[in-house]
Amino acid sequence: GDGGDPASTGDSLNLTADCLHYDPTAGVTTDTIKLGTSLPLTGALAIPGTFHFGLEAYLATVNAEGGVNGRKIELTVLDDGYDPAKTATNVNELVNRDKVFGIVGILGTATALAVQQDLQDNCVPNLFIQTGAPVVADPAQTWSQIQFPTYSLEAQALAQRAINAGVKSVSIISQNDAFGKAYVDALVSPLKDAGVTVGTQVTYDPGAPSVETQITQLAADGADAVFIAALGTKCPQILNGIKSSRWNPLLLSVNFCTSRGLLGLLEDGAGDDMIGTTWYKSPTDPQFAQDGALAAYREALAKYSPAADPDEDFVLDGWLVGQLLVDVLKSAETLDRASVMRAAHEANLHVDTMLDGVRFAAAGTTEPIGQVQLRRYDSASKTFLFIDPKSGDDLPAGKTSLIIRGTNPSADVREPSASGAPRPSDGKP
Amino acid sequence: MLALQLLVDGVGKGAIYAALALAIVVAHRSTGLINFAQGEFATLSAMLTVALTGLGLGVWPALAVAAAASFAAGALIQVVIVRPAMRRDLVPVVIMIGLYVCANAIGQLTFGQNPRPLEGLFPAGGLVFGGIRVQWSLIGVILLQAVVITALTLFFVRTKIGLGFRAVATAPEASRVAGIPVERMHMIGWGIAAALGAVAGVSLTNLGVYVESHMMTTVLVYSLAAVTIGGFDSALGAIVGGAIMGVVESLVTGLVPGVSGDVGILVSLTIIVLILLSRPQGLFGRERVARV
Amino acid sequence: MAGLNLLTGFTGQVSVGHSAFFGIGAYVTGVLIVHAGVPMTAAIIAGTLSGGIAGALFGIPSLRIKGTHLAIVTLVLAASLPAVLSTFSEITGGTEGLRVPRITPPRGSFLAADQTRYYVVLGALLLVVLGVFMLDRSRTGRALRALGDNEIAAVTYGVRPMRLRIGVFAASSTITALAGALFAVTSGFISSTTSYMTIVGSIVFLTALVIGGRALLAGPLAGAAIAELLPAQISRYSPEWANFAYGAILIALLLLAPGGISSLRFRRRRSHPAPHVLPAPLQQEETPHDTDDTRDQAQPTTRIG
Amino acid sequence: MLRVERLSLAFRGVQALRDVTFEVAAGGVTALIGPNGAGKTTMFNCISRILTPDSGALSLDGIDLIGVRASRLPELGVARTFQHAALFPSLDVRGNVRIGADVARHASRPALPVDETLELLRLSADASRSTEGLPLGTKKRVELARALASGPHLLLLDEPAGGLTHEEVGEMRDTLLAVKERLGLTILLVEHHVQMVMSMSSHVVVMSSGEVIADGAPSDVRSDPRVISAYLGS
Amino acid sequence: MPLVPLLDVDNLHARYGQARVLHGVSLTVSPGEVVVLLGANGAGKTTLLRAITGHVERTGSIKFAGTDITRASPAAIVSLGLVQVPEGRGTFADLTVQENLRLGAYTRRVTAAALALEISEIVERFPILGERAGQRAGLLSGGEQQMLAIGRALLARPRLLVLDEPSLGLAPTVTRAVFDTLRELHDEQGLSLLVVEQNADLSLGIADRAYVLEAGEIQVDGPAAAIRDDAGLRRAYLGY
Ligand SMILES: Nc1ncnc2c1ncn2[C@@H]1O[C@H](COP(=O)(O)OP(=O)(O)OP(=O)(O)O)[C@@H](O)[C@H]1O
Ligand SMILES: Nc1ncnc2c1ncn2[C@@H]1O[C@H](COP(=O)(O)OP(=O)(O)OP(=O)(O)O)[C@@H](O)[C@H]1O
Ligand SMILES: CC(C)C[C@H](N)C(=O)O
Ligand SMILES: [Mg+2]
Ligand SMILES: [Mg+2]
Repeated sequence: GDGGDPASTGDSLNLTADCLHYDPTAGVTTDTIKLGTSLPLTGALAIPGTFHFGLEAYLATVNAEGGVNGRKIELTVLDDGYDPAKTATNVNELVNRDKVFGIVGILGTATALAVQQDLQDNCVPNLFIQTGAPVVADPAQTWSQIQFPTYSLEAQALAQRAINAGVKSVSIISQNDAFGKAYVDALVSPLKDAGVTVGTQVTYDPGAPSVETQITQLAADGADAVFIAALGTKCPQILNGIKSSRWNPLLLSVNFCTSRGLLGLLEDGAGDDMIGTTWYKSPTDPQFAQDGALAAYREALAKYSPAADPDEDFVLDGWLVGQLLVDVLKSAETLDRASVMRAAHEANLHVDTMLDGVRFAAAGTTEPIGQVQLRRYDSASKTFLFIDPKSGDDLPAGKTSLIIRGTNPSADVREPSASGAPRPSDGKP
Repeated sequence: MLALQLLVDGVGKGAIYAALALAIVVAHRSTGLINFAQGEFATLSAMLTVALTGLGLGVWPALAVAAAASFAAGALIQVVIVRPAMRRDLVPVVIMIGLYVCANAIGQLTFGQNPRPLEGLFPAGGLVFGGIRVQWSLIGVILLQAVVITALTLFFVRTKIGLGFRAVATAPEASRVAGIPVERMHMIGWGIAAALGAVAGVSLTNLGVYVESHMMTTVLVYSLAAVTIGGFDSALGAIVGGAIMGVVESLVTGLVPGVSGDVGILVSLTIIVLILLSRPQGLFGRERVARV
Repeated sequence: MAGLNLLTGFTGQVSVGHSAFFGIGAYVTGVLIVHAGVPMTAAIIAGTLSGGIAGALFGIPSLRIKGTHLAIVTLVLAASLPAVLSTFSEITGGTEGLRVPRITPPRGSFLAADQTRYYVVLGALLLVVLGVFMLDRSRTGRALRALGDNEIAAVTYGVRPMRLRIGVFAASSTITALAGALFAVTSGFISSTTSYMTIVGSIVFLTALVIGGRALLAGPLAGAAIAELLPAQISRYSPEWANFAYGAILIALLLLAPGGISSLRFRRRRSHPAPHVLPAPLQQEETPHDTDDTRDQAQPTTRIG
Repeated sequence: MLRVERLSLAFRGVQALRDVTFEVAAGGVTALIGPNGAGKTTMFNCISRILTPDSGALSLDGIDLIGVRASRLPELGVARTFQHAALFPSLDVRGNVRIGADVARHASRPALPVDETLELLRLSADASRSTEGLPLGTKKRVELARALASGPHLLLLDEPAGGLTHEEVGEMRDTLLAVKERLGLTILLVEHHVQMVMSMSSHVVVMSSGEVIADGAPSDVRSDPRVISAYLGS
Repeated sequence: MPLVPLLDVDNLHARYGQARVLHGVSLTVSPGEVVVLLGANGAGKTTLLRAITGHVERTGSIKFAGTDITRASPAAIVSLGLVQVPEGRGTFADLTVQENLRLGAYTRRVTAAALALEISEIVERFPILGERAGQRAGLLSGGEQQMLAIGRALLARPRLLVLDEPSLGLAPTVTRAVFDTLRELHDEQGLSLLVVEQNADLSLGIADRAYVLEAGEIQVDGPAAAIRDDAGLRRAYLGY
């Protein structure tokens, strides 16, 4: 069949105009909606890949309660081992063989890029891509949508913290790929604008066994702060290395370094006071120990994905994506691809696993989540404490102080409207 | 000063490459095969060591037990899987790729995805002289490797069985004629290599690497390169090859402006091509005999 | 589709680095189209040729470095490609990758886009297979095998190792680069993390070659199909076990049919133990990839009587 | 036809050739004999340019061979066999012989057609067999066939009769002599089968420890006391 | 002929994959006996020796010194004292001459000193091996390698030595020396021999008995002297 979508109703967005092929209701039957995803279940990025456990658990919960408008959601999960060619094969199979309605939660930048255009051409929804790389958030790609706050936002938030802390120089260690580069690009100019020297910049190969040479180079420079854009065990290696080099910079790290599993690998005292960001309720954060949303999450996970580690941030993220997805599907006018995609573009959602004040607000932007919270790692208690972006002081438990995209970050810090009293997560603003 | 510290870092890197390289050399010396799965075997051994320390064993005894278990597993795999495939040239290579994939999968299945640290074999901390830091663990690992090479060299060069291993690796047919039990030697050779893999895996954890299923993926490539530089049959060559790569890589990436750490592999490629062009058999390797 | 391998069989030397040439073919093609606006056909040709030239250049050290040593050098070469790509990420896109326009059907064609791609790739494959097949039966093919068996004796019978080695390296990398170029314009996206550009790619190529059995044309194709499709199928049902099963099946296949799949059907006299063509993963509708190859002399891993 | 002048070659510690001088006359059979390790095979390796002598001169029909690459020798009409049959196991028997024929075609010299060569050496039945696992005697014949198929002027034979029975030795000798006539060959023969040497060669050069110790007609050489003590025994 | 043979081969079949080469060969070697095996090119002589020493797929029965070795591994067979000198160069090309010789005694327990003494005895017989002691075996001349192979086999202290074309590549003087050595060992130490040798005059000269193999089957079996002296047999099977 070919494009026979009812022209978009008064919306500026004409989704189906350029479809090479448009099958509006593929994968939808009277009682099911088929969705698919491709992510690394094996290989070096298998931990982020555990994302799917949370997603599956949420969908199972919803299905048990009757599904979305009476339809159960079936999710097919394929392993791509973070190989873009494999992602392409998987997605091709999902769309052409399994006839899924849409793709949800492709994980990673290169993997997403490998399938983005194809899904665009065939007008298949490509929702909640698990990346924050600005390059994926391309306005021309109307059939896809990223989910993470962009890496630039995260980098700018950390840059802001460095500036507010009064550092004179910042060194950078980053992974030698798009992921690392996205952060570095976003970091450098705000720092320079604020008169902070950007010192030694080093990169490492994710496969290399050690990063000692890089640490030695950074330590020789001895900057006041260091920005760490790393993944996996490179994070503790870097932090341990910095500690034993007897250099004592302000540590600024990307969100991916701050999972509890990785921090558990640190040597005593390493990583102390490291600043990171977050935007959802980390399952290991003691201030959310009694949180109702997390309790529901843990309960469902134990029931539907017992193999998963409930303390893993990526698993919670999967759950969170499940919440967003169901909301989007429910808010779609009809269950056809264009309507769902349109609903995703119009979404303005807050779900209970997000921090207060964080919203998935897609209207008019390709970067739906625009808020992050800074936090500090306390190595003695092995926990994170939310901090005030300006002063760097710890915030009282339950309180957030978000950094919001789009405005000069140094000025634009606002107290969230509510704390402790989550707003209902509804589909319409 | 910076250069000296980078040198020490390079030696550390080299020790990582050398650890696995030693196991590769032993397997080659006794069976004539390059075992592509050696790295994954070492990973499994390291995982086993972690599991054993989890049971309350000290790290040294755990290593000893893991090495013994690895010996048995290596020998068993040789008998059951590798031996039947030895006859045709490329088949063993792919068999070993199969082993690689399986071993990696077993690691993921049994150990899970979460990296884990292993308690050090050597005291924490290190020496500082003139501002240069040297970790005790690096010194310890290098001493451990020195012991291993000495033992291996004595074994291969001085003992009758060692001579038998060399014979079997280079000329299995002639070995049979001379009454050397070729199959058993291959089996033992793989066992020893696997046991050394356990030592390699645990050495790595002492050099800052965490135990996880892909800990050896890249190390294997570097170790193979180290073995190539040193010569496939020389334990000393493995160490020297590893050290050359580690040190040159560290100095080049640390001191040459514009060359950053992520292109270490290119530096290694250049080194090995240059070395092999002048000595095609590797620094400590012997050329194969060919005459008509 | 498939790429091909000349060398393994002919000259017996294993190159585990052909993903590098695959990558060169793919990137030269992709970069020319994207950044220089070169027409697709010209870009494919340029990509293919540059792979060949790179192969020839790399063939020069191979004159001196042989056997397992060369195999490992090619392995390290393969491992270096991603680093090179990310070093020049301005034009290559690095891990972010490069989106390449894909082959589209000519105006008025009755074929759908993916069918067009499929037939283009299939056509190229057939040409290459034919070429390799003819080479194998030619004087050059004989010379290559002789060189692989016994260099000294071959030289005595007029075989010129230098020319042949470089030539064969160039030819095999040209074919591999062609596969890369076609991959770029059929898959539409290339990135330094794409497995065919990494060592994994080299391994897949080699595996396809061996499981298929080198001796027969059909073998490598079947091998490619199995190496590629089997894991995908298992992965669907049990992703965690897929890799294990893949490795185990690989081992089992080789133990049961050491001559490759093709040997299960045909019992060939041992007169042609060596081979040639090589395969590549056969993937879903369109995509091509691959190849590998190898060559040269004597026991790649050693063994001398 | 072939002149060897004061050729010397030392390997580490072993003087394999020392001032070796002799000539091979066109159209004849010259035998090169001597004790084990005398340097006969080494001499062959120098002529076929696998080895380069340390000093001395080598010329073929006036062409200086020292400057010629090994792979060009077949074009000049030099073919050889190897003491330990050096066949190509990845080719069948016919393929091995065709390698020789490829050279002949290239040099556009008259040569025996492949099939005829196979026939002549009783290899037709084994033509499509792998050379691996051939009996020793058969390997020797394949070696010879490969060399003959290349249409040589000068044929260097390194122990062609090794491992053959009496009958087979005689047969090989007859074959060689017949082909020699037909193609106008010159033969340089290394062989320990004294009977074969004496019965087919026109000229014998005897080497020992890298040096020529006798050079002359078979009957003279045979009775030379130095040859008897170094090689033939009583 | 004593009642209990040292080697007793009965109805032996051997094949390489699909190719059957031996079709029910029976043969014996008594203690202290020298037996020669003759036959044309391709008759299966090498195959027979390799089958006896465990290097080829085989069925039937092979007993050595009372032990059934039909299924024994080559290594086990060597340690029983049944040692082979293979056809062609069976040396360890990459190891030195000295190491090759040491490997000859691999299956025996001897002290280093005793082994050194034995090696020096071998070197006395083949002085060139002494001169080339440190050279790698693959670089030796053809004849030198053959001497090395024989020397190495002797160091295994065999009870039955099986030789496949021992004179291959040897100069006439050396061939004679080898046969003299064999006879000497036979006479002094009661070494038994099973020899495949194309030089029929020479081999029949030292042999007690001979077998003629043709197309994988034994055609003639008898005292060596009888075969040598029977012109008809000679012409039919030996070609002269
Ligand atoms: N590449 C080499 N390195 C060292 N020594 C060598 C080499 N090649 C030959 N030799 C030595 O040179 C001498 C001559 O060897 P060559 O093979 O020419 O002898 P030959 O006359 O052919 O003997 P045979 O009749 O036994 O074949 C031998 O002593 C041998 O050990
Ligand atoms: N490895 C092998 N594979 C296949 N066939 C083989 C193999 N070895 C020997 N044969 C075959 O077995 C038969 C007997 O060969 P064998 O080598 O035993 O003969 P032989 O009597 O020793 O001959 P020669 O005197 O020439 O050495 C021959 O037809 C040969 O082709
Ligand atoms: C950890 C992953 C979710 C990030 C990924 N490497 C990316 O490219 O965005
Ligand atoms: Mg010789
Ligand atoms: Mg024989």
